[in-house]
Amino acid sequence: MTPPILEARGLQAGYGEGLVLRGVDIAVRPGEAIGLMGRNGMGKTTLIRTLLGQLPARAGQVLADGRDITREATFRRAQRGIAVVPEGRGVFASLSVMENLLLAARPDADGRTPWPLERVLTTFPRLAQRARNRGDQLSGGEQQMLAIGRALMTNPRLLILDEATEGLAPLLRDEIWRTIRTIREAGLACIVVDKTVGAVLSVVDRAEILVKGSLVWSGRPDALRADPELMHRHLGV
Amino acid sequence: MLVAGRTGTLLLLLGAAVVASMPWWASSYHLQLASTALVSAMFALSLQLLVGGAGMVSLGHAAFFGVGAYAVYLLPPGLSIGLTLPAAALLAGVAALPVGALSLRTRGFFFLMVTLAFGQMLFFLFHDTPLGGGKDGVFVTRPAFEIFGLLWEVPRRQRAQVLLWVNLGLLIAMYAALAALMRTLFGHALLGIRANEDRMQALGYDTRRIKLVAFVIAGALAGISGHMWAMTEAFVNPEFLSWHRSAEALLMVLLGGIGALHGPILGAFAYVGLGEAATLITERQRLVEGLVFLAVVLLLPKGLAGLLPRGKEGGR
Amino acid sequence: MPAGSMPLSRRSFGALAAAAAAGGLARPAVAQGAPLRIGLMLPFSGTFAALGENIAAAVELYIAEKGGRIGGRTPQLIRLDDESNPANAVQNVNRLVGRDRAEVMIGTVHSGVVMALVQASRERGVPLIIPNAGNVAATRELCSPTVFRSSFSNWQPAYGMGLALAKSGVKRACWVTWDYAAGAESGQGFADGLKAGGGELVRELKLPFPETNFQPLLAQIPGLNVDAVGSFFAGGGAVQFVREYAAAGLKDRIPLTGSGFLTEGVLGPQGAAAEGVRTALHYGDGLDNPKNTAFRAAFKQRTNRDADVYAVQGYDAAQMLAAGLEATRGDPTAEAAFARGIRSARIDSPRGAFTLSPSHNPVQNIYLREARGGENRVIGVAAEALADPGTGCRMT
Amino acid sequence: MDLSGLFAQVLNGLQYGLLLFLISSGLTLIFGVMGVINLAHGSMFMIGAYLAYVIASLTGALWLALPLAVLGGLAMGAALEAGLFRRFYKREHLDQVLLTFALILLFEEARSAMLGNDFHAVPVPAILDFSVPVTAEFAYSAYRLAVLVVCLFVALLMFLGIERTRIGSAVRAAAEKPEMVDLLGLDARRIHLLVFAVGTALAMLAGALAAPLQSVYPNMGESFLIICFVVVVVGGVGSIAGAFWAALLIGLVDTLGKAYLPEIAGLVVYLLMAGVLLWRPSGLFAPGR
Repeated sequence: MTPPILEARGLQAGYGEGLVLRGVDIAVRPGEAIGLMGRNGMGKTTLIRTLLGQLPARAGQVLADGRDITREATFRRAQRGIAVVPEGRGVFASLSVMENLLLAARPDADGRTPWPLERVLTTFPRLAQRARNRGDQLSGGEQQMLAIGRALMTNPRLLILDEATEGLAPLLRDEIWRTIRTIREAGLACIVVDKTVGAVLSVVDRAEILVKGSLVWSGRPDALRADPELMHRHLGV
Repeated sequence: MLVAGRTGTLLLLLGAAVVASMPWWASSYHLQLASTALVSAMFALSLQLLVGGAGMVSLGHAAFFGVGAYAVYLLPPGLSIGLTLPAAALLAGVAALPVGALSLRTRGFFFLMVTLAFGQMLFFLFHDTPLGGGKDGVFVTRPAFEIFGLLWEVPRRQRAQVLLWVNLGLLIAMYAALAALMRTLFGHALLGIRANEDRMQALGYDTRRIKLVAFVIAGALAGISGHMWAMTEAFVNPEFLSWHRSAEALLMVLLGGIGALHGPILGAFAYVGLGEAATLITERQRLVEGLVFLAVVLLLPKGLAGLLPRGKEGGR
Repeated sequence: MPAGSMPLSRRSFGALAAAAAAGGLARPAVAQGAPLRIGLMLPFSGTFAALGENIAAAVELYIAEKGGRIGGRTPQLIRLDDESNPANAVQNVNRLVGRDRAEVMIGTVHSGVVMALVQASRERGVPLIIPNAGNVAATRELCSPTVFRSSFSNWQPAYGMGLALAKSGVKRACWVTWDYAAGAESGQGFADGLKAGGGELVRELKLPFPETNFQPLLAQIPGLNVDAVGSFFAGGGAVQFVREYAAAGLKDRIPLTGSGFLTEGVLGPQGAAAEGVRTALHYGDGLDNPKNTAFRAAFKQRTNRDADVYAVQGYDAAQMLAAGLEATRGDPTAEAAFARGIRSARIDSPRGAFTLSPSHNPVQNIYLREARGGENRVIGVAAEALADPGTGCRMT
Repeated sequence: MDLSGLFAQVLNGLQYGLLLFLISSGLTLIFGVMGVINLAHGSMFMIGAYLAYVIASLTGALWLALPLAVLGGLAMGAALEAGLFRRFYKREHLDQVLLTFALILLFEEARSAMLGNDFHAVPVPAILDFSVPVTAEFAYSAYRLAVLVVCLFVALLMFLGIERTRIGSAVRAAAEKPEMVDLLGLDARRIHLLVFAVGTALAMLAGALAAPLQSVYPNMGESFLIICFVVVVVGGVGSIAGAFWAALLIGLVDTLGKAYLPEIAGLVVYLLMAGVLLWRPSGLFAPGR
């Protein structure tokens, strides 16, 4: 069996003197989609930041394709095919849509480009229309599409989506979820963090629930759906 | 910010006693040098309230030092120090109020640039207008001491030692006052702002106002040190307000250590001593200073205070 | 300066001086033939380093000419580099008088730094001879029995220039300078000189010291409708100003003139732009008198440099010191006699002999010079035996 | 006020402003991208000017100084970034201030040891040593006009490089959201090296260009440094366009202030800055904020 694209073993991390992650084990295999669930402040974003190397690990390991990358710089991890749509989208306001996309363009580790510009623009026709507009001239939904499209331009193997639908109108949310499904069908591995539990469960293969910095539950989406008490206790649904 | 622990306080007191005893064993030149260091220490200490207290790095602090010094020139001569010293503090504080109110609209890098620019503006005010007697500087009459209603002009031969003791007393008073201030709610709030301003705002603190109060207090204290400098040297000039002097004070603060209230005192003595030593060794004083500062920034991020026995955090 | 800001009351100064004379200060061991400690506080680094070196060299030259003894004592020169930095001036003077125990002081070039020397001289009664700095205050409201000047007051050369211009028929002139005391004091001299000759100063154009962005000032000159431009700049600022004045096409239409420092020591870099520029100063090239010829030869031989006005001022400072010491048989603390000695002396200067005015500033000829082929040739006398008015000087 | 005089003053203001732009653009990018305060940026200007002085007095060919200033600036900037500044990006502003203040002292001392402390005039190249009449009564030195043209050309190059190339968009992106640039897999260290090297080269080029206009003298970098900080604050940190327009604005305001409000000339620029801060605390062109 091929090793996971990204894996954490006994990962601990935090800010200042406080510890937020208290030993997390998680693994994403090629083509697999994981929903990272949990209430606010349970450590979802901290876990993502630590996996990406933006926050140093206090203990434990991060591995990519079986190699220890715990101390590797963020940009090198990204070059391994891990892309992220961060919370708040991270669109460059002073760059045009096209510049945002082209800045990220890079073939994958094998030199292939499954996501050339044309494909991204077909996936998000809205972006083609607004190609010359600056990032700060886009609506929230357009920015979100740009952030996802930009992540795809790096031809990743794993896409991490942190709160991809936050603050969007219901119609736009649906559109984002449709796109995520398209991306899933293309065979990309994903980690999805979102507050709309139902939608997350509809696109992922597996759900992981994070409580106070530890994973307390892991399983298939339908198993979670079947346990309202669990959903209520940990997700407030 | 650390306030020196018991051992540290004892060491500081010992140092004060050594300085106080200087008139019995040191030359008048060295008394003057010690006075210079004491006044520099006061100035650096006032800056520490901003830098170590609330994390505000100002490059315009010398402006208030200068205003305090020029207060001696602007006030009628022959007054008692009991009048001129508070007046200098008041004038410097009044100058700090609008500068602080405007500068504190910004943070970080901007704050630094803006304080620098306002400092230069005040510098030009004294440098280019007749207000301060011109760019060459002017002599001032030293304020007199008043004892039971009698003005006492210190005879020339005792002046160096009297000024040394006055400066030492003021430095100790300033240190004690700041140490007490850092233990109040206000001090805790300042340290909270230094740690995380947004959190303090979320907790309902009016952080800009707290910082403004600190800015004005620091300005007034800088004014006191400027007054004492003018009184020690009987000469004021616009260079007192220049940003080089602000940078020097920052160097003293960093040299001593931003984490400790007593840091600037150590830093000021080290700085003055270093300058004196450099003049004895080489003509290239700036070379020595530059290298020492480079070394401090690279190798001694906690400053000299990091070498003293640790005390407890004043803020917790 | 407000009257209330006078540094010391006359009375307390008098008391101090009396105390000093009575032996309150560490008195030099005159009788034992101990060396005379002369503090030379001059810029040996920084913009004015070359000036400081020439002054010091000329002082040494004079001492050497006297066989290494003046006033019956062997001088020991204590050099202290003031870097022309006013911020450190008081501390530097403390070093010189406090640590190194200088008995007399010669210094300095920078007019901000000299204030600290004047103050120390007034407070401690240590005699001071100023070999360059021309701020008028030192021999006006801050004059003192212990402070002497071997150079000039800023007012003097510019007065000469203004007078010479007015006499040559100039009715309207403007003044361009840095916005600082020396510029303003010279400007006053220029205005007074013009007025004395029947002319008028119509405008002062100033820019902050030491900026060299002259264009905004130059562009205003054509609109002023003046017959001549007077200016005070020194060093690199003077180089830049003279060249830009020519480059702006003004030189051929409106003659550029100035206080002598405009072209002093900087004719090389000014090049053709300075050709024909007239200035006034108490010294110049081609000044034909035996003393000057001898002095220039001796200075050249000793230092391998050409003497300049700064060397002359340093040399005369040493002459004045000798005059004072001779009158007191080598005791600079005998204040009244020391001052009387200098005041009554006729200083045999390379610039032409001079005496001191009651406020201790030279009463001297101001020469009119014209820049020709890299020299400031003397072409006449702009003002004869000119004394600084010494306004506000009251010696006790 | 006569119109031809005003025209000459505006020309002066533009020329001064463009020179300020060359220095400020590096300063604003270095802070915008790396978050580091570089007080020693003025020393780079000073070094460029002294380089021009040395080249001109050794070879008599001032133009040689321009490519040398650019190459030397690139090398110097890269060496400083890789050897020193890289360690200070995450340090406190105070440490950065003191590091770069120490560098000012060292650069000035090195200059003093190697070249002395004299004021030196740098001759204008013979081919440009003539004047062009711009108004009936006022002529403008050809060299000054040439500097104006060169600065405009460099500004245009900067604009094209920053606005029209992928590297340029990476720099703008890094100035705006450095962590996002990292997340896209771009090596920020290379961007930092590039920005620092180019910024330093521009400051040295400005120094070399300005040498015949300003003369060379000790501490000459400092007055430019402070006025350039004002430019950066007014323009908005990290914005090349902001630096450009603010530099022109400051150049004009300073020049016209000196010409028409001489009493408060030293203060005008600072008053302008205070006004901008009241109106827009993060500058006129703050990118993406």
